[in-house]
Amino acid sequence: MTTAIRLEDVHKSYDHRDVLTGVSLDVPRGGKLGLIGPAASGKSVILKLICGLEQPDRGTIEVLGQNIVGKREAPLGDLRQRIGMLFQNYALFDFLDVKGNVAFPLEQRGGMSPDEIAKRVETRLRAVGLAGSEHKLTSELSGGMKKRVGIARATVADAEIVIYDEPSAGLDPVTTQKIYDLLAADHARTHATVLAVSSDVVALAQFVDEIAFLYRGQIVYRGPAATIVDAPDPIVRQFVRGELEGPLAEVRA
Amino acid sequence: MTAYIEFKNVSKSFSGKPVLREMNLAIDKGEVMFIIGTSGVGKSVTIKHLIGLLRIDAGEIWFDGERVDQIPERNLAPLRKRIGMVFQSSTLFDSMTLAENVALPLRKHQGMAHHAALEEAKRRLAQVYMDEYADRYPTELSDGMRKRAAIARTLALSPDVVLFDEPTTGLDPISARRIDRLIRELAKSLGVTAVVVSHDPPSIFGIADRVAFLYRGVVHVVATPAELRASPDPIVQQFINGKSSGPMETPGF
Amino acid sequence: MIDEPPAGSLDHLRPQRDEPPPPSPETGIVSRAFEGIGGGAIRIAQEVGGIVVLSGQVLRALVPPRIDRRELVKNLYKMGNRSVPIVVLTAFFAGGLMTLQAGPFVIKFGAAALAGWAAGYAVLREMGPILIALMFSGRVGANNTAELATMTVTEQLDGLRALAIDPVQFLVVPRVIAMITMLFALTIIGDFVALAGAAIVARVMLGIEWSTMYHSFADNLRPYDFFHGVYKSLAFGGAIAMSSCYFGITVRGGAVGVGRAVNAAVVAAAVSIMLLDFFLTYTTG
Amino acid sequence: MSLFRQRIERIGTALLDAAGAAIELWLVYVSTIAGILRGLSRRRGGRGRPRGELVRQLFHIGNKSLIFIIVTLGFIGMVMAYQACLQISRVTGDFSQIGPQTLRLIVSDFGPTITGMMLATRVGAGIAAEIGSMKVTEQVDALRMSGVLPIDYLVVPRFIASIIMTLMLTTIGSLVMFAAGGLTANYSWGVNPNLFFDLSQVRPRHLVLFVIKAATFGAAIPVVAGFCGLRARGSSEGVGWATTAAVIGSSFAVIVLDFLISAAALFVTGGDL
Repeated sequence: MTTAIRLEDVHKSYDHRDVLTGVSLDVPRGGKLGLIGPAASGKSVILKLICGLEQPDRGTIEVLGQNIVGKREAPLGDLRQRIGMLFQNYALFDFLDVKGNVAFPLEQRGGMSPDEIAKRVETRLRAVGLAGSEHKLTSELSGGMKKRVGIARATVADAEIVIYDEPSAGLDPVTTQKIYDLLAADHARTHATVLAVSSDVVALAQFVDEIAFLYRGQIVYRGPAATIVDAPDPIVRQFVRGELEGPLAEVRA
Repeated sequence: MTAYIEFKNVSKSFSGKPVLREMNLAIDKGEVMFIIGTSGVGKSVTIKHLIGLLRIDAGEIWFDGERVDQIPERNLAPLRKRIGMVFQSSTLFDSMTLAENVALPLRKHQGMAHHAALEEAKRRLAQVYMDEYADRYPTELSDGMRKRAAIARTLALSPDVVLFDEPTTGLDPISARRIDRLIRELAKSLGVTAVVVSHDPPSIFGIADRVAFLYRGVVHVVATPAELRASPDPIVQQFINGKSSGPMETPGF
Repeated sequence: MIDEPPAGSLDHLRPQRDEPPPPSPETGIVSRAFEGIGGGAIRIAQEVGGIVVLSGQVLRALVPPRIDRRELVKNLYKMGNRSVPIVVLTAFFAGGLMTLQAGPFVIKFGAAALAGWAAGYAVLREMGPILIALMFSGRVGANNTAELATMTVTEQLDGLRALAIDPVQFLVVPRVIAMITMLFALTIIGDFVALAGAAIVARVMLGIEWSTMYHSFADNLRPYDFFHGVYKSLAFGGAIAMSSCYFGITVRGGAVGVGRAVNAAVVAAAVSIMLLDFFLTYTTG
Repeated sequence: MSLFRQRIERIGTALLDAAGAAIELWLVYVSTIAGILRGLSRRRGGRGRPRGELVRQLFHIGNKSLIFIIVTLGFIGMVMAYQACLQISRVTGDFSQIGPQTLRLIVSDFGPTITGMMLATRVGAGIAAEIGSMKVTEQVDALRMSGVLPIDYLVVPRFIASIIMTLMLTTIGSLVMFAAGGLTANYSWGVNPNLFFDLSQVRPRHLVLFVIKAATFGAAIPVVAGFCGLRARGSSEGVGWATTAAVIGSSFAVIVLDFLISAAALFVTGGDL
């Protein structure tokens, strides 16, 4: 099974506003795909559909060989344990400390003794440079630290798919690069399939192999990340270079 | 003789953590001054002191030859009419249309009748190319468009200085460059002094006259963008090129 | 970004609301309990102090009445329109409940004339105003707190101050006036609906004729019973408005803070309604 | 489209939404019960259920509401007794029946209802605020990503804790209400305490009503509040909506349930309450 994620003609609308109008996309196993596009074009919606957190109006979605459309919450839950997700605004549990947050996926998956879990959590926290702050509450952390706890939690259970929703949103260039270094180190270790959404195209392009461009509810371009700046498609070029004049219409939420 | 806006030995700390350590900064009339630095270094904190949203612990702040950091809250109205501020979250009222939002300061300060204020508001929105959305509500628009409307509202009182708190953060490349061009245009055509807090390199090197680099609580260096790019200082170079490795401390990481 | 606390004119309103440091482990259970109660008492005193200060600011803004007419009208409409259905339903059930309670009396002693008195009296003086105030506090008070808290958390209040507009005068004063006026009007409407509810339930559940109920109301109830309840609703309106606005504009922390602010506002409103009710009943019974 | 049709349509959609919400609310209740059974049946090594959460909720719902209940019910007890004495003095002047009748009323209705209304405000708003903010900050989605069912993890512990705590708080509240009433009657109207504190009128059926009402309110509040919390959308304004809806929803549930139970009891006992 060479593709980890496959979407086929997926449609999704919210209060009669069509967000996705026929998205087809596949991510090869072990590959790293970036997803970019104008604001409110439905990037985060695709991520939620892949995790089965929401159901599409139409179309088929296959994740790790299983069709997830129409599945009930419990079987979906078991599949989700094989997917790690870094949420855009961190989604850290405010009733647990840092150690509790990172250990949570392992505790829920079961099959590991408490001290095995503790050891695994310890190594993950050291890998993201948070060795000293096990007992800190999420409210005491800076933006960058919350991001790193999110990364540790997403990768602690060695998930076969890892999804990053805007990993560098609101961070300065240096902090952004430090975050992407962590993502690259994780991928080198686990070779998990990666899907990353970002509006910071330059930083994203250095991390992923390929980039897909979502515009008006459909994937209009897909190509190697290295040459995204001079992509053949004029709309993509205008978007990536941030040029004001060009075919890309003024986008309204 | 002090400069148009001047911070003298300004110190500020939050619950014991020092953010500004006797920092000095002088800004001339009519220039576009950028304040840059990594996330969490206290850029936004600096400009909020200028209009009394925060109070400094020590030091002095001068504006147009007059000391402003000791004015009590109830007498700050005249100063706030001369120094406007555009927040990162654009702070429009969701319960009012764009025109009503922009008309609010006109109604409250220039004693305009409601209809006259609405007409003037439409003219102000035209300055930021948003007049066709005058009767729409903020929640129906994209972040970039809300930001432009917020700029129109701040300009309604024709201030001498406008403070921008990370105007392009979180916007996709196209909307970000639109905001940059707008800031540059308004500064030059209206003779407004613009103080912009940002960590977005295309903005910094796109529209800044001068740049103040905030690091470890002090202004590390003040230079034109060209001087900055050529600066031998390793910390400045690491920030500009967004390198994760290097001597730079990142409190926000 | 540093989550620095918004400060300025509202700073003195904002007590240190972060949890007091947990008592050190060595101290015994008893002293820790007292520390807990003491800590709680101090926090409550700070919040009450903050509400009193805000009330002072509202009154100062009212003396030469500089109220934004548009904001007042908008709030009057929004609060009234939104709470009429819930208040009418509550009042109807209140009336019905009072009759249900009086029911056994009536059936045991066959004294139908008592039903009107028992239900009507309890509704007009106590149950009507209190239940309507509680529902109003839940429907309008909580919503107002949530709105103000959301505006504070998204820096809209700082945006107002940056436009040299005082948030207390522009946002809080119109809402306080609107709430007091609305609760007063709704209590009057609610009282009549409650009496109707009492009569209907009496007819349907206890088989008491309409005329008996009407005479029972007319003969036993005095005009002062009606006014007693209605003027109490003015005090309730003030308490709900002040606690609702206070917890709204002194919110701290993101979405979690908004939830906690609304929770605190409804609790404070409920307690002050009960205290005011006792105090006013006792002094002006 | 004529204004009239527009209004009809608006009412129509409102009814449809209300019906949809009612069904969804019922589903939350059913899945909460299912969650309890799942939790009891196969101990998945504590998976899907938070360790120590039940105790934390018992404290959070119970202890934190204790003072609030004592204060509010104390004062309303005093006011009720004062008003009753005032009116009796106008009509017959015979205070002998005040105590027993008040106790009968408190046990069979006022105790559970008013405690329920207060808890609907305090506990309803608290649960909706907590679950609502977890929903808008995507923590609920994060739970689902670890294969946890949100209702099992969030609603079930609060459901059990609320039933237990509502029974206890209603008992305490009713005692305080009655005692405060007795003191007021004695202090301001000279009613002899032995006359007032007389349990003769309270019959076993009243106690049954007391327990049924308290338990029902204790169950309804977390289900309604959890339902509102899980439906929160948007950002901080979503939490505001959820908390407001929960306060109204659970207060209203208390009033309606009280009415239904009281009416049923009246029917079953043929009015001999």
